[in-house]
Amino acid sequence: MVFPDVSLAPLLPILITLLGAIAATLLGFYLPRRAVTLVSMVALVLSGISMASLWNRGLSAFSGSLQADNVALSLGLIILIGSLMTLLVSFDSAVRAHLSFPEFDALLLYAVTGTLIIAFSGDLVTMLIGLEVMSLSGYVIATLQGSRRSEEAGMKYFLLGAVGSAILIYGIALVYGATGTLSYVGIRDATSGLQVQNVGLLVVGALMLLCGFGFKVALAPFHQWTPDLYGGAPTTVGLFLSTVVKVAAFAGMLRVFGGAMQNVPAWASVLQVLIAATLVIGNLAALFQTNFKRLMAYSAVAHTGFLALALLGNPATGGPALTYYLLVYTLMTAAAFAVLGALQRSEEGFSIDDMRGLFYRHPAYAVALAVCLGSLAGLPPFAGFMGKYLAFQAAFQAGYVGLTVIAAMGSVAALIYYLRPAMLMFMPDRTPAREFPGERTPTTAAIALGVVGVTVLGVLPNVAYGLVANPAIWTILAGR
Amino acid sequence: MLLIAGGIGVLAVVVSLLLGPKKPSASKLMPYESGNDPEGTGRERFPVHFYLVAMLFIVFDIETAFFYPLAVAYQNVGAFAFWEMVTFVVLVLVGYFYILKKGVLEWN
Amino acid sequence: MEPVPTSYYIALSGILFALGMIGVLTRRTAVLVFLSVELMLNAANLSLVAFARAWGDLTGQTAVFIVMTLAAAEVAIGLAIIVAIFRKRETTNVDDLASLKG
Amino acid sequence: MPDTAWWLDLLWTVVKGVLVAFALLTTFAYMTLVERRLLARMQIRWGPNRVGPMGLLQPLADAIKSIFKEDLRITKADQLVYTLAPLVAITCALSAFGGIPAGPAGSFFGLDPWVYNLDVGVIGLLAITSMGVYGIFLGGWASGSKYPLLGGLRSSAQMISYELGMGLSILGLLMLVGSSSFQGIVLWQGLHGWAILFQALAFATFLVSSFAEVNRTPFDLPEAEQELVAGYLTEFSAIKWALFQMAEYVNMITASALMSTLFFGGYKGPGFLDGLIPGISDWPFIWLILKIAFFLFVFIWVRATLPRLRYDQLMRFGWKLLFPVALVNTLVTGFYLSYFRGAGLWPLGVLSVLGVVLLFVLSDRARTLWNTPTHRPEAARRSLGGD
Amino acid sequence: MIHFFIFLPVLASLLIFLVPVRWREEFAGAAAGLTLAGGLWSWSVGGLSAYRIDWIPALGVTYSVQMDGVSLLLGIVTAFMTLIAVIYAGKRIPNPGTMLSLILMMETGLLGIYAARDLVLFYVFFEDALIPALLMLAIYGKTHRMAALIKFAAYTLFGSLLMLISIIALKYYGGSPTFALSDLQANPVTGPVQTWLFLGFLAAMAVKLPLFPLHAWLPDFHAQNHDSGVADVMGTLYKVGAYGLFRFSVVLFPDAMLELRPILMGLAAFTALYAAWIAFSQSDWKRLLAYAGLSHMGLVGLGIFSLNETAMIGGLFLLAFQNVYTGALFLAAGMLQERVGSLSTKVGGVMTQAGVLSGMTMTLWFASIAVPGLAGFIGEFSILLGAYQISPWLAFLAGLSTIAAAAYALTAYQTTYWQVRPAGAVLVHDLRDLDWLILGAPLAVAIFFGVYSGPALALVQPVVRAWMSGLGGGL
Repeated sequence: MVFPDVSLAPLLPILITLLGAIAATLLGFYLPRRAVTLVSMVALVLSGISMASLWNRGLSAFSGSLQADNVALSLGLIILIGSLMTLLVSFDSAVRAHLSFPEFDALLLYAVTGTLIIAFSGDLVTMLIGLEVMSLSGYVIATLQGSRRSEEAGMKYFLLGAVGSAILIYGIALVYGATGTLSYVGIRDATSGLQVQNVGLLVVGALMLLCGFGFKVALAPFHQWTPDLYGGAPTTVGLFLSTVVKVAAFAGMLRVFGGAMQNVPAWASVLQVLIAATLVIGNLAALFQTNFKRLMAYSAVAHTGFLALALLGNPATGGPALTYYLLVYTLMTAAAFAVLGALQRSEEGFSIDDMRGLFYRHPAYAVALAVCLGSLAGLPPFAGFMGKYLAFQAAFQAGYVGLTVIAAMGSVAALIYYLRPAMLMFMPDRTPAREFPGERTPTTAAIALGVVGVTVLGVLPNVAYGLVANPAIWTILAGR
Repeated sequence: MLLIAGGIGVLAVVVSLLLGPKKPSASKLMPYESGNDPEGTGRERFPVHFYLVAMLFIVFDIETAFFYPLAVAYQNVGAFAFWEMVTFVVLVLVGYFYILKKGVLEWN
Repeated sequence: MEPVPTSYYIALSGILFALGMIGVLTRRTAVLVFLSVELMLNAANLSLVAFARAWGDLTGQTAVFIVMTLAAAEVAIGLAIIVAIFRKRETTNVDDLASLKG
Repeated sequence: MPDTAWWLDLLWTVVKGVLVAFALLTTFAYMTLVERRLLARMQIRWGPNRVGPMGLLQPLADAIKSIFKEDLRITKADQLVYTLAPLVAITCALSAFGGIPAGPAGSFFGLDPWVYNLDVGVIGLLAITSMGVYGIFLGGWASGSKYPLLGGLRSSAQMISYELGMGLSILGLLMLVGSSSFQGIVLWQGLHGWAILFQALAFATFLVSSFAEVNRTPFDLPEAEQELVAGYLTEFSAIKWALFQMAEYVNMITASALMSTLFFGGYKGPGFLDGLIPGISDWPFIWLILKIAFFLFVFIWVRATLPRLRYDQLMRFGWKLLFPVALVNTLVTGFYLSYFRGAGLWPLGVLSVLGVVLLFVLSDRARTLWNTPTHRPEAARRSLGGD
Repeated sequence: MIHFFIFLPVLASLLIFLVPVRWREEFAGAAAGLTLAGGLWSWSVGGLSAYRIDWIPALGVTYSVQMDGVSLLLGIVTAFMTLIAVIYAGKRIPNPGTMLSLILMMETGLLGIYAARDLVLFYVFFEDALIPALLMLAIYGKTHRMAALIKFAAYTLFGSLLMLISIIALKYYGGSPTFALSDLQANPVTGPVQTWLFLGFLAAMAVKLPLFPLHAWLPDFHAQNHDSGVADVMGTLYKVGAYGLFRFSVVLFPDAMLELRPILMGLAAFTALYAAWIAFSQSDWKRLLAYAGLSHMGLVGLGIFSLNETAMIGGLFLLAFQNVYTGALFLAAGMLQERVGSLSTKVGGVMTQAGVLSGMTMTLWFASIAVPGLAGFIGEFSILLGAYQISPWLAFLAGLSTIAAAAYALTAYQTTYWQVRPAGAVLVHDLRDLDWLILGAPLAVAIFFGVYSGPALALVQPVVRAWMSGLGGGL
């Protein structure tokens, strides 16, 4: 009579979202779609509450394969915020975007479940399950609209995503071969001081994992699908994929590389190169975009570089930096996409020139967007600055000076391409409005959430940073 | 065994190739369409329904595959196994119910 | 009969994986790319099982189960997407999906 | 196994393989004859009785004919696959059988009466048989003609659909036995009695699905002449056609063997006979062959009795009745085993028999499941995504 | 009180949108005046002492501010010029709500820069001031503003991000617990590392000084801004490079500054001369003023870099008061444009119709070209005096720039105000009600401190002395 260690408490956030997803799946046949969306939101909120209740208790289930430590919880909360904003936006834009199926919410929640599993994961297989649940739902969400553009986007996403997963899985296999275990703790202990008999296997495995994650978070040179996806998929979907999914992928990287692999050689230096490439490519490519949506897509790529900087730092400084930056990134990107979704006439988004004089047509939206762009560009007092600052600091203290300088130069370029639309909005212009007219209260709510969050976090970073700053929770990243 | 079985099949084909008469003619080699001349390609798209069935099969077959180890080890695990199974089946049934309502199992 | 050493399995899986990789890089039809991916997955499975035997614990084999499931799910969704696209335009050639460039 | 004799094992394995193969083929040959005669009898007419006494040489004639006939290669066919398909079919069919034990270990002149023995015998066998689908589908596709394509599609869809029912329905059995090797299963039945006693419901589902698996009436839609000529067989002639036929019949034999092994005690005879002749129940081959023969008879019998289902009915039947019933059976067995294991096994048997009875009682209700299609409201909604 | 002094403007800049349109000018004016009053009051009480609390404890970022000495002087000047700008903006720009709000926002940024005693805080204010400046340009700028704007922002951020990195490095290598200036002073970084960090810091400051190779944004910025010199006033105030160097570099990177002194002084002197030379060939008042300001800043830089007490005092003094008269001159240019309709330096004979305007402008120019008895003189003279002790040649070079200044200023002035008014030109009206105040007040300040510079020097000298002693006598 063997009884595995099953304790439901740490599972609660995941279970709630999963139940929400199931409910959305089934209720879709009986309720109108908006009602389903409401149900999903409730599920998300409940899950958030349950997370808050788990704070600082450091529970774990399935003998450590699933751990609800503060890291998981903080990342999970970020994910929930992103998803909530997505749902709010979809409230308005779904019908316009021909996305108004109950399946949309259901799949979204399944994806969220997957992301949460990643954040909570305590061993490679759990992480893998989460990753795949997320990706698979993601593929469908991206394709759901059924338009030519979104189908192409989904196709690209799917093919490259599948390749990424395959590489990732092979990496897992190799790491397992090298260490004989799949749990983070086991790997960490097995690799501490490199008592492994076959380091080569381990290193190759680690690099393959890096490669696979590179696909998921869109590090150059594995980023080709990103702009097409974020630009081609409906804006709501782009919002979701570029925030929540990315957060989750980074959560996985944090767990795997910050926790399990922290004393495995060689991956850090490779990651360094990848980051440099990402910064250069992402920022330069973004400079030449004429469509705001694609601009955002490339900015997402560029930001991957900035975010990954924090990964290079040792967990005690990099972890909190990454978490804070991810939160900020989610807020500002989601808000920017939300504004886009609120104002765009078609799913192609609008060209940057169309934004001229937006301030005089929709002052509130324009200011909000300006705040988001300023934050994305890393201008104080908005939180984006603090995030960049933390990432730089983490990377710098880990000794990557050159990379930090590259990043700084990159953000100069970033400032330029964020500034153009931001300033164009304020340039007086007599041409008639090109935006979608109409009532969009929920979207506005989402935007407000994002903008307020960005501002408050910028002026008082401690509100969020203080929660995660405690280095103790980052030393046990792999688990006890 | 596979080899043997395969061998027998090949043998049969080869033998008949050697012994069988060869009198091909256009009309003899023409695909059969109730006597009419065949129209278009023989491999036109087939109803998407078959794709659906195939995918459903994959999914549910994997689900069955999950059952086997559980089944074999069932009596060693005890009551826990049962609840595990119930959870699993419930999840499967959700999907089943979904496709049922979607009318995938309908053939008109 | 003496058991086959693990390294053989790993070599084989490595070869399979390489083949899959090559397929991904060279093939242009979505379906073929996808098949190559499946090949890679199976390579991973093979090495997982081999390692599991080498280490003599079952984690690897459970992992294989998971991976199989993932593969199946990917097949289901992937084929769905591919079919959807194929029905709209007569090609699944990846290079033809260019209307997003720019 | 001592290392020295590995080549010997190999040799014996080969020999046994060949034996089994030829046994199967012969059985197939005479199966056709028997079937035709029996059907004829049931339909009050003489079957083939010209060639040889009671037409005993008929199969031989058929074989010779099919070998000497011209082997057509259809113009639009994909030649390679076109040739490969029947081979695949027959290969899977033949090799599947080898896993089934015909007697206790070492009872065959000191050899094991089976060709290969896997711990996961059942699963392995299911795997191999289900590979037969490839043969059929490829055959249909490669012909490059419409009827075969549709026929192939239909039969493959049908086979995979019923594969589920098949797979699920033996789960209860596996739970009972706790082993998936035929040896284990047979031995267990030797101890506790035939599994049919406890798994009547499962057997019912299994029987039905195996009928569908081997494309026999009432599920022989692939060869539904009225609708699509001869299904995937349309474009095949001569030996290839023969090979397909072979595959079908061999599968039938295998299915019978499977049923008898899983549910009817396999190669073990009824224990009470040991009273008369000690150890008779352990004699190899006989019992298994008898049981197989019985089931083959059932196959023919059913063919003579039941009408053919419509295709949509077939699919609905598989998905809406077989699948859930098998699932329920699994759950019930599981529940029983985890909570009332102490109470012996017979209540389980009663339960499952009750299940069967229930099915029959409710058959009128149940029939609506697959006869009347349920309407699908989403059809309109999905096309334009607005609520 | 100090927080009130710093954050009152930004508060006002947000509240102003709640005020009915009719009262916005008055509201903004009141806010600016209140701020100035606060500044003067804190002068009367001898500066506001340091205040410090943790901002982000986990990172050792503190919120520590102080308003005394140099900071106070610059702060008061800023507040004063802001008040002037606000008044003029309210009078000149149609529907000025946004502009006023931006001005006030920027004022907070500037005051913060002067008050900050924590490097990260300093950085934050430094960037904050950028945003309203950009918005002014974007909303009220001229046709080619986008290019100017991008240039401006790119230069600024290029520098400031390098500065940010060296700020991070400073704490990291020095091992200081916080970013507060005092702590960083306590755990200094030495050796070649210091030089590198200083270069990073210098990048930002050189852009904002601005120093020769990094000055390209300045002329476009001024040329593209709104005709009324309001935005330019704020832009002039935003040239905080010299202050940053004085406040942070001198104490944090003394060795590096000594090491690089010759190069830096050379650059500064060259900037002064070069700018003056370019200014000579300008035909647009704003560009001319831009280069004039640049030339002044070169002198200021010379003063700071020479690390000599006299020169440094002079530099800071000049920094403070060139804000006054250069700003005023921008406004004067704005008035000229308002009356004549162009900023060209070739419209003749304004003097004949608008005597007072011309007179005041001329006096301001005298201040700008350092005519004794006006505020400019004291600064430039002591700079040259101090610099001479360090390197006579550079001092001489820079000295030439003052002569050049006289040349370009007087030429341009002559072709604009003297000579005859071309026939058929619009009739130029003279100063009106508020214009008196707008030009008069700065002029008064310039004259007052030119004659009696004691109070201002009293603010500057002690700090500089302290720094210098901390530097070990400088040389």
